[in-house]
Amino acid sequence: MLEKLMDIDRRIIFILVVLAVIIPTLLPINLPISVSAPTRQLHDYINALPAGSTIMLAFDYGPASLAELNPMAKALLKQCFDKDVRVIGITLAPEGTAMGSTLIQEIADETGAIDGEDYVFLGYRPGEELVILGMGSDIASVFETDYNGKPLADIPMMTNVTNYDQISLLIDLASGSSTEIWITYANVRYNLQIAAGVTGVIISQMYPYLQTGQLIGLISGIAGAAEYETLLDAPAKGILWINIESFVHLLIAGLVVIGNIAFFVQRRKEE
Amino acid sequence: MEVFGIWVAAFLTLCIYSFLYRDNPFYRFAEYLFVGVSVGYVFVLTTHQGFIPLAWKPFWAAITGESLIGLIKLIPICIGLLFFTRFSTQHQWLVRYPIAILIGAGSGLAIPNVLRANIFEQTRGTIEPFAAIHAGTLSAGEIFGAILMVIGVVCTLTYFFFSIEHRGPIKWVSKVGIAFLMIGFGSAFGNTVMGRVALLIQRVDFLLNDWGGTIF
Amino acid sequence: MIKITQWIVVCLVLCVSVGIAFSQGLSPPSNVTAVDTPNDDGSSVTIKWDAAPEDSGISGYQILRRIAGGGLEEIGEMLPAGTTTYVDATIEKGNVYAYIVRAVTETEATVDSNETAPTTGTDEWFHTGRIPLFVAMLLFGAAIVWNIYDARSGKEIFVRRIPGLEAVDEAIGRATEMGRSILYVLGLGGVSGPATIASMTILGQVARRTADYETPLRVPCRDPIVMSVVREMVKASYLDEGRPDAYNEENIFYLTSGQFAYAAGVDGMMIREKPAAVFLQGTFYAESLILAETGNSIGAIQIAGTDSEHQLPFLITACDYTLIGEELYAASTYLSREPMLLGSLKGQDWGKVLIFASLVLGVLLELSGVNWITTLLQRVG
Amino acid sequence: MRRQVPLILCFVFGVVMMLTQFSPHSFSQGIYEEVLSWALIISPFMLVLGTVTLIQTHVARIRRRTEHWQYSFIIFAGILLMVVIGIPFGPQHPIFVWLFNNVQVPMDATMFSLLAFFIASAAYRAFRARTFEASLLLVTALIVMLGNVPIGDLFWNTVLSGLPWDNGLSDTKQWILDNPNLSARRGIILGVSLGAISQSIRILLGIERSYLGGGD
Repeated sequence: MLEKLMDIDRRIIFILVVLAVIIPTLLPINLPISVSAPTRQLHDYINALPAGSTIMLAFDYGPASLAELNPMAKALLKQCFDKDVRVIGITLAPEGTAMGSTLIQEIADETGAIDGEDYVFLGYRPGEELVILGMGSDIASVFETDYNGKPLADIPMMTNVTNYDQISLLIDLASGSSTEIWITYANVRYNLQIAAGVTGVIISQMYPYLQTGQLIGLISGIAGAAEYETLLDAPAKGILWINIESFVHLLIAGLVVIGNIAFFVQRRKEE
Repeated sequence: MEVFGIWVAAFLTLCIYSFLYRDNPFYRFAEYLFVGVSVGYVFVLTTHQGFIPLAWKPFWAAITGESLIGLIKLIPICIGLLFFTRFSTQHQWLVRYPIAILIGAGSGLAIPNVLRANIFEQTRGTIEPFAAIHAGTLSAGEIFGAILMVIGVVCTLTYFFFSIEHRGPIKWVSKVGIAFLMIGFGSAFGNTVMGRVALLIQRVDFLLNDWGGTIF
Repeated sequence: MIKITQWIVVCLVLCVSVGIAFSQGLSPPSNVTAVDTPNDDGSSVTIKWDAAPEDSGISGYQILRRIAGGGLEEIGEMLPAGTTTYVDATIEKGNVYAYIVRAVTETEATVDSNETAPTTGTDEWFHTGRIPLFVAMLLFGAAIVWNIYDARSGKEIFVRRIPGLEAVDEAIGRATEMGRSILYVLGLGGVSGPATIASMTILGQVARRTADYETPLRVPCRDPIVMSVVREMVKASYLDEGRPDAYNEENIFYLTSGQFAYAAGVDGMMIREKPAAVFLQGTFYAESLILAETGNSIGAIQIAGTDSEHQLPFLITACDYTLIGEELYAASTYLSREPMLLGSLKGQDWGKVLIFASLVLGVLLELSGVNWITTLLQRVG
Repeated sequence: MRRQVPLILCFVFGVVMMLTQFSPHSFSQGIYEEVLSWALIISPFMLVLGTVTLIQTHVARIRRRTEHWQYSFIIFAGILLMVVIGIPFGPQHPIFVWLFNNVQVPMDATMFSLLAFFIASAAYRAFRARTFEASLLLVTALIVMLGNVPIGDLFWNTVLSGLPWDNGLSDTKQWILDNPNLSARRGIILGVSLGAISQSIRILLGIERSYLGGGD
């Protein structure tokens, strides 16, 4: 009986997963969300920036991570544009170019932010740490023009920005090792303040940097995006999806427990 | 065009999900198309956002004499061109020159910066709470955390100590280290599950709302 | 009469105190110095002065600068009261500058300090704040090089027991007993990846044992170059054991390059051939858990090893033994006895000892209120 | 020429870049910035090479008729599709953006969402608490998983409503991440950084030469 239960076709489990996603998608619910400290730190830091400051937002991810990082990117952009904080968008990943430019454009249209005054998207340059170090001496030495080919000298918000000294914060939206590269080459060397928004896979490894202050805040995956939307009181996909996520986590936790009960029963029998 | 795009996207999404039943030509079609399209995309981006602004423009400026300072940029451009000797069997050893420069400069930059950002900062971060303990500004819970942190770091690092046998007290220290590692990996496990499930939810959202929206 | 006297006293006290306050406000900023900013490229001068008392009525400071022989000019914005330093980063090298700090009161009255001695910006060749970093770098570099030469000179270097490696014999023995094959998966990495290289070293060792027992060793590859290298290696192992006859080239083959298609292909092999032992060694991505799950379901002994940190949690829970990160390199170093790797392994251990020492010492010193270690490790801009 | 010169180049560029990190002098900073800009110019050449190498691999596959060789044509089609539009018109061209959004994005996003299914199935059939270490890992994973979603705290606050402690699951999750997880990760960072620095030192000094490839 037990062996049969353990031997069921995995496709049956696949169907259970699909159901755990589809049913709450069709019948949305709204559970209370508690906000974690690292998310709040970043939110408060941006809130405390004086109007007219400039931050940098690095879209260091590809489409494979858009589900986790787009919601937080949108929330961050909204907060900045509402607070009159200027945003320089860049990316160290080629796939981030199309994603970043579309996303900034979308939120700018919603909030009425103006290209060149409230935000600029610089695009992509290959070389990772070389790009980071290069911008530390002079942003224009790496990005002569913005993504649309407009020289930086002709962009109003860039007239007073030459390097990291004029950037109040860098937020790295990351799905890989880019946050570590930013920390290694920009934080200690140029004293650039860094925060990160990351995918689930790399959340855990960010914590040592939070404790030392090498990261001043952290948004953790879709849960972090939901927390950020809660802080801004602007519910969007993050809150919607974390509620659906609840049911899938319950299912997977249940499967782990059942599987292990069966494992122990079986082992006892063998003994 | 927009509706057509959604249908193309939905078709490709379903092609990939067909793998859940089993490996099949639809899945393979999508997988290979994906590789091709992403390579093409990266090629276009590195050409337009890397090659042209970083190499071609200074080269052109140097050739046309627009800026004489650009002439010095001819050196790295020539070195970069050596990458293409890869396609000649006779001269392909020349490809080592640009690689050696990139790897050399990268390693030289890495040594002090990694040492500072990862070893100095992380060691300092482990010690610093004890200054606060001395000053008496930490709560009981925070003091416990600070002590736990030192124990955890020392034990974990001991586990990765390879040139002595793990016997006697060292065996126990490294056992504690592995326990810390397991808790660390467990948290990564839980967070990874959250990440993967989010991707699925986004795709179902797309199929039900965006694609479904064009049907109903 | 008494009332009038009272009034006079009050007025006098008021006058005197206002007078004192005013005269304090008018006292110029004292001890003003201007020196070249240390550890920079000579592009700035640092000006320092003593803070005025809190109740002095000063609302801010304005810095004035004179280029040798020229007139005074205001530089920068007005600085808030309480400021005691200013870095003038707008100087030009070669010029000589003198500074005046002007205190400004709430009533817009101003008073100037004495002019500082003339100063100029100079380049520094060495950043004195980074001496600890430089020393640490030299020490660690020396430890690595020393140990590599030590290992090259033939000195025996000890590598600790690695449990996952000891299970290799158990796994091969079981496969032989059951008359089943062994499946060795090298992961998705290319031929130059460190994890793939380590994995190939371990495979070479596994091949020696299987040659002795005549257990079939199946190796599906994802990369054609890896495949050709592995064929040579395994062949050499069989030759070394004197069993070239037992070597079958077709057991090492190219499967496919697609990530999940490769996983599906290996899955199919596992289900059809039911190997008694499965090795998952090398670089793995998201497909790791598909492989480990199937290996688990056919009841094989699974020995995993990877430096792909994100896949470790899944491999640890689904496999019998897992080499964690650096352990994989240590295992291959242990097997290959390559002096360069042995020496670095030992040198890195010396580095760890150094970290232990600074941790323990640092904690003890901090607890007694001495912050030498944290000062040494401090962040210097 | 073939081995010595690259080794010397690697050493010179590496040591110079390393020393510039310690010298604030305008001369050394000038060198640092110039070499940095050289490296930036050289690196896009390497990426162009990667694409050509991939094409070569697949041409070889088609010639040798290895299994599923027909799919290599799909890779070429994908590359061609992106390059034909992207190279002459640039990555901002609407058709290029359309292809990215409706072909590449859905496939990339879907590919890794497959993992949600495989994790669920492995959770049932393979993730076993067979040792003390694995048990610790799994228990942590369950706490983090449930602490990450709002239903975990809802459950805690309703079932254990008698307790004075609200949101216990997300608090515990946060404590695990902040304490034992942090120590384990810090141990790993310290170990891995020592390894990375030691490798860079070996490369600079020419002890490690694997990047030169085979041959002489």
